[in-house]
Amino acid sequence: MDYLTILQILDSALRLATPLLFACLAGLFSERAGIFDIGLEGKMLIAAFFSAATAYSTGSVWLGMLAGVAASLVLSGIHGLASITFRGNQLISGVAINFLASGLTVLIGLSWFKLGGQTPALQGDARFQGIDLPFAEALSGVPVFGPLYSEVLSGHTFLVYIALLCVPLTWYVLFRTRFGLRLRAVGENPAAVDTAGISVVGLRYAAVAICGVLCGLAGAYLATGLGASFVKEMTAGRGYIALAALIFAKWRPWYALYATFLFGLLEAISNRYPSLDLGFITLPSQFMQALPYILTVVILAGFVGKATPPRAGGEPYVKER
Amino acid sequence: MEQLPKWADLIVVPLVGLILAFSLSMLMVFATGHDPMDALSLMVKGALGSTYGWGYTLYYATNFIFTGLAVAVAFHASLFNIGGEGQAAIGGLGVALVCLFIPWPHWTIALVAATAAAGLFGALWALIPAYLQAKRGSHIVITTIMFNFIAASLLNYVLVNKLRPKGSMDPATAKFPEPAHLPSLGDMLNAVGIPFAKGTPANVTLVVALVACIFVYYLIWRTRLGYQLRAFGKSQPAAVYAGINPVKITIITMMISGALAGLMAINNVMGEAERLILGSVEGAGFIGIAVALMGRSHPLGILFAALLFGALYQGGAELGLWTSIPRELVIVIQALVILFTGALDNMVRSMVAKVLVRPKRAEA
Amino acid sequence: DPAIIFDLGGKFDKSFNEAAYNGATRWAEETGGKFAEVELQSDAQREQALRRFAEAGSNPIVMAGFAFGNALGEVAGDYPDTSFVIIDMVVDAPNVRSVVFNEHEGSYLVGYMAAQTSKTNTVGFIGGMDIPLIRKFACGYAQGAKAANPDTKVLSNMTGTTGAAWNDPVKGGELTRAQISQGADVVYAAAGGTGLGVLQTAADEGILSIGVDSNQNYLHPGKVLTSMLKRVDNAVYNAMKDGPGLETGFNVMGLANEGVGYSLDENNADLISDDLKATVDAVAAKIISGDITVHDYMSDESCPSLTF
Amino acid sequence: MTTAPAIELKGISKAFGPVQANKDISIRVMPGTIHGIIGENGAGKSTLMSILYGFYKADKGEIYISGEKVSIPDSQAAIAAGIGMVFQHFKLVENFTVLENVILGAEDGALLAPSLRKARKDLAALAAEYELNVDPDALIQDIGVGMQQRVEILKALYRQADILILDEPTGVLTPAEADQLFRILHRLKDEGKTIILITHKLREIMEATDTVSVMRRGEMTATVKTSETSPQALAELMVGRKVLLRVDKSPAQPGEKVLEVENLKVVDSKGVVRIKGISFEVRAGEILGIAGVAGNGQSELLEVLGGMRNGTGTIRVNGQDLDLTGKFSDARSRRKRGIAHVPEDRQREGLIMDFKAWENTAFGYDDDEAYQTGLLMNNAAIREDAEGKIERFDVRPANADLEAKSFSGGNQQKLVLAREIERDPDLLLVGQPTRGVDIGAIEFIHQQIVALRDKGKAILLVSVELEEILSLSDRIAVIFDGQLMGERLPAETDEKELGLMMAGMTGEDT
Ligand SMILES: Nc1ncnc2c1ncn2[C@@H]1O[C@H](COP(=O)(O)OP(=O)(O)OP(=O)(O)O)[C@@H](O)[C@H]1O
Ligand SMILES: Nc1ncnc2c1ncn2[C@@H]1O[C@H](COP(=O)(O)OP(=O)(O)OP(=O)(O)O)[C@@H](O)[C@H]1O
Ligand SMILES: [Mg+2]
Ligand SMILES: [Mg+2]
Repeated sequence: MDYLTILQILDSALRLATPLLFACLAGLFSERAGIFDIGLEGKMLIAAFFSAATAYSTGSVWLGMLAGVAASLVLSGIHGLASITFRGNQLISGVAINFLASGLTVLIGLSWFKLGGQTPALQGDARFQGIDLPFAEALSGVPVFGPLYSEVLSGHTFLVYIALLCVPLTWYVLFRTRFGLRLRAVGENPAAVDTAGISVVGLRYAAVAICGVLCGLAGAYLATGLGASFVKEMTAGRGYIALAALIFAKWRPWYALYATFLFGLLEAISNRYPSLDLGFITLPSQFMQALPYILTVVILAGFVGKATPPRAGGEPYVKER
Repeated sequence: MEQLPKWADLIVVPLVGLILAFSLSMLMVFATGHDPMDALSLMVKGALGSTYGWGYTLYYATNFIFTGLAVAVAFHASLFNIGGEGQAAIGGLGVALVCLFIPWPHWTIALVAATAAAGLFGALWALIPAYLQAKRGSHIVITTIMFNFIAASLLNYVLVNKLRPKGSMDPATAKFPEPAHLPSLGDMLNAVGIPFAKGTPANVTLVVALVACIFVYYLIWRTRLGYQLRAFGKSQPAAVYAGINPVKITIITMMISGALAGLMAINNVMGEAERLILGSVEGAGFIGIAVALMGRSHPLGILFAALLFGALYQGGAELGLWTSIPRELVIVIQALVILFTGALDNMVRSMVAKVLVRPKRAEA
Repeated sequence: DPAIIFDLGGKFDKSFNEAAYNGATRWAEETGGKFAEVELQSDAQREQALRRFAEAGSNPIVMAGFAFGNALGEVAGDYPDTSFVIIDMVVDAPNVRSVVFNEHEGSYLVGYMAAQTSKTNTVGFIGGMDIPLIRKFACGYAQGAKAANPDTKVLSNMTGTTGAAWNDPVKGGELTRAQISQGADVVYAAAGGTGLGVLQTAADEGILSIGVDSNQNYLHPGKVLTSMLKRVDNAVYNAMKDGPGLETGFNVMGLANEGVGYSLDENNADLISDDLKATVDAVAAKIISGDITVHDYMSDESCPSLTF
Repeated sequence: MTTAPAIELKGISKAFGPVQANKDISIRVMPGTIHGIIGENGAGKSTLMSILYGFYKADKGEIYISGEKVSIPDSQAAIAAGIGMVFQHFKLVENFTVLENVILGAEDGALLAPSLRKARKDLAALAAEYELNVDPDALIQDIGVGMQQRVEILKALYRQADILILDEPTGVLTPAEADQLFRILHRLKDEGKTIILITHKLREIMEATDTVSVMRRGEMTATVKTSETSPQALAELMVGRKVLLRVDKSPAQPGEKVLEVENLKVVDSKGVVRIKGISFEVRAGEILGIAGVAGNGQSELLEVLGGMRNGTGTIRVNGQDLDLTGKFSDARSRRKRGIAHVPEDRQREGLIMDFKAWENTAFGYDDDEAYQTGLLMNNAAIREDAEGKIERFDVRPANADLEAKSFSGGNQQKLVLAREIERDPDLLLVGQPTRGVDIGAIEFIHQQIVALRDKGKAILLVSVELEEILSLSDRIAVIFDGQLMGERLPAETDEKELGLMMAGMTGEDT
């Protein structure tokens, strides 16, 4: 494997990791506040649809992105209503949201575009274009680092950089601001927050809303950044992988980056080597397809210790019965 | 929260939830330019209006009972088994191997063997995640998700490269030999003089599913193992205090859970398709989560929830056959049913309470 | 009235099922007739749909997909007065017409074109779910490419092992990039909705792509080299036109009877030189005449030019 | 009267569903005083205070602060009105630092850094002023309960509370810690702050308060000046009958050695040595009390003996070695060897809070022959057994179908005790048997333990309550830092000496 191949794989890994990273950070905000969310998948999906649909109709990818975020926020609202206001089961609510998104996107898509639930292909300003980072061209000659910069880091769409920026931002918000302190507290011990005179409900809604925004960006990236249209079920289980990455990352922002990048990397590698001839044995393609998942299990078993979720996670806050 | 009489909690609240879900869905039907009443009656009649409809409803319900029970058993021990999809798929592999390579004299014996194989394969597929959770603390949610993907790849390999009859396009095994075919519910009921539509996929596995419900009920509430796993699920420190081995209980619980998911394969693989096809689980593992949650992890609740989802599937199929309403509408209905009867049940409850409790107070 | 049953992928899968749907609508538009249709959600519904349509008097009943083979085998005998048409599978019954396509021949042609067009001597194939049918496409394609230029490197990827592999344009795009980074400058997608991502990425990255089943040239004019046509639409159209009591038996749709082929229209006219067209047509003629035999992956489940 | 009361509650009522927790309660607390509230478990004390703090909303009634009517819909309003509360179950975020817990909800500005800086300074000042030293950067989960309580008090002071409510503050404190708490409270009082103190301990009421109110079954039955009443009188007001304030027991008659511990060492999962080679024995018919400040190894000792944790060394029961590391080093095997265990934390370990009372009576003994019918458990037998236990141990309410969590702490403890004592074990391990339990229940629990001793059983008692150790034990050993500091006979020692030993001074030093 030469250097260029490695760079290409890293490049691909970064692209593949981006939607996972958005979703993972989304889940991080929600779960840090004590609201479990297995509805990441659904929120990404509906955002993908509305961003593509709006971008197509208006010709503006920015409006598309906003629409995607808004749609995802609506589902977040439902999740909040069910799990915060009405203290319902958060897992059930998440499952319902996944089904809802999966059905609604196609249903609405069919009646709007008559294309079998797909949106028409996006062109020009209706999709995100790659951004060349400054000096990418100039630096590409520099040994080792140059290609790394110009091949791997440069040339991605706007949202990739936003996702990367979200990592330090999330870290900062969570650990360096008042809001973050309260958010983490409400996921650990809502009674402490309540008796400190802060609204548990308000905080949790805020967290769920942030989760909605980030899922919205994840969906928008899938449909208008990586792809150029909505295709039904196009999230293809990425919400679940993001959830796995979140646990993997032990609910921490930087670890979330590493975990999602690892998933992206493993997928990129298995894309690159559809079947692997080891000389004495040829690993079949199905094995290579499963490799990212197998490696995840191996890493999890071998190197990652017990992950303790936020203590109040999954439980509605009930003070009087 | 308002106190409701038990009957209202058990019957009125879910019913109102269902009505809400269907009202919203029908609004959507109307919005897409179809007649909601037609659609509704088509669904209900299609699913429950004839023995033919029941034959399909019960078939789907059988699948969901197994996966629902699987999720529920793990839930009682505080383990979230999202791996039903993979366990059921691997259970199918067990059924296929047993049915294809061993000549059975009679379906009854084949059924017993297939049940054992399906359970064993499902249990083994749950074993590794269980072991990793118990010994290494690897989160069971991640590992079971991963094992779903791995199962899909394994099955793909087996069906595309190994078990597929030469020259067949279909990534599927050959048809099982005749003695390994299970009698359908129609055959069985007709034999005892009860008229029931033939040619529907519901089969003798339904009986196995009902037995599984009873088994799980006894397991959870009447056996020592059940006692221990519930105690473990409620409080791990307390379990240690009582001398319950966390590793052992995690592994046993997950294997039972996996076995139940695996048993689904006797219904869809042996009972219906009579061969193993790729992707035969068709999401039933995930529906099982909803079924278990809605059924409050109780076998009786699971039975009803599974019937509800089975009816939705069959009603949706009828809708697809006779109208141009897109099949995705059924998914939306499912979502709304889960939402209103499962997640927003407290909202429905307080609505019901407003109607039921207020007037009584006024009287008092 | 006739009826048509679509496979689990749904009638708008942008390739196979959609081609069938197009054939049916063309018939409906031309004749003003009506047809019943259903998209399946579950394997158990195959037999159900067949029986329900048969009982409701639909005739003929067309089904798109090899997966119907078993169900039809069970059902056909029970409705001797109904004609059935199954595509991509052979079912031996007096009232069944089985239509199969020589996808390997069509794929051979586009593979040949790909290799002729490639400047890097590297061409790619991206399949959807890893099933034998898709390997058949890949195998024909690789043979064509090697025939055009024995030095051609053929890259091949399958998207996945579950049904999600048909609907993952993002992964399709990423696979395309992976192939591009290995030098591919023409990629052939046989992957349903995933293929849209392949074609899109190819267009974005400035290489050529090849569509499948329907004519997909219009999706990215000037950037899709051609499409491997599999005239499922014609098969459906003909079946509906022939109506009840249609001629049953075994229909092979190959190059000879224009069941498969490649597309040439205003969108790709500039990409295909007269030379290339002449060469390819000559190859086609040789296949038809039997001078060239294209190995069918299904015949012995192996491929001389590609390993899976 | 010249000054307005700091707090005046008028006609407060509160119901939780069918339970009337507070019935038409009125109370006045004058500024600059310490006002005690006592009452049996479930009398409604915590509820009343939670209403004052805005945690619960009253169904009826009015609240006046310094003579002005206020409405307290939430804790924010209570804090604004100058009220601070230290809850019975602390409201701290376990994996936050002390500093973070203190500023939570009282931050200055959107960024944390300035708030933390200011709080660090203020905390240092408060610490100096009130002897409230805590490490501001320690995680709550790493510090003892005494420290955690200081954090709760600091939280209130940091918010400049004038009125401080403490709900059972000494339940988990050592005598020294409790003494210090009262010194602080007095200092706060001297500064003019008003303090409401809820406790089950009459001694504390007598020593610390100016006035005292008694609650019973949701009602306020009396409010008196402390100087004008006596412990006996208060106890009677509370329970509604005469109670015995001392344990009534005859001298021990020690028999054979039942438990022998030799050179026991315990290392925890983090590699910290918790028990550093201790040896002792307990004979039949005697109670050995282990005194010590929480966290000095007594929990680990009980856990090793109870089979919940591995150790090294030798432990013999009735002359036979126990397996300390291998296959039989688990709680079930211990029970088979005649060891019963009343754990320190009844809610976390001793009971499954979501199980019904009757299910809990089989907890740990679910393999008992009497509880089986073939493959199944004989639920009818377990229930019958449970009903008997509930009756004999006077668990209230006497309803075996209630979940454990719906019993008060005292009654939960009776459930555990009934289960373990009625097994007729050779050796009973008891940890903190009366933590947070009211006077009536304490009396009963002590009687049961003594009765078991009188049947000739060996009892190992671990408690942080010196009073309890002194009145219940036949011999007392003091544990400090994983080592035994020496043994005393109760008649020949006192709280002062034991207190010194608990702080690490050996018998010789004193
Ligand atoms: N959150 C709650 N929900 C329902 N009922 C409650 C709640 N809190 C208290 N109760 C009920 O109110 C009554 C009074 O409880 P409270 O906690 O005020 O008693 P207490 O006097 O503080 O008892 P203790 O001495 O045990 O602390 C209890 O009997 C209980 O039934
Ligand atoms: N959230 C709640 N829901 C229902 N009942 C409650 C709740 N919290 C407390 N109670 C009830 O309040 C009563 C006393 O509650 P509290 O928590 O003060 O008891 P406790 O401190 O454990 O008792 P003790 O003083 O005996 O240790 C109990 O009967 C308990 O069941
Ligand atoms: Mg209390
Ligand atoms: Mg209490």
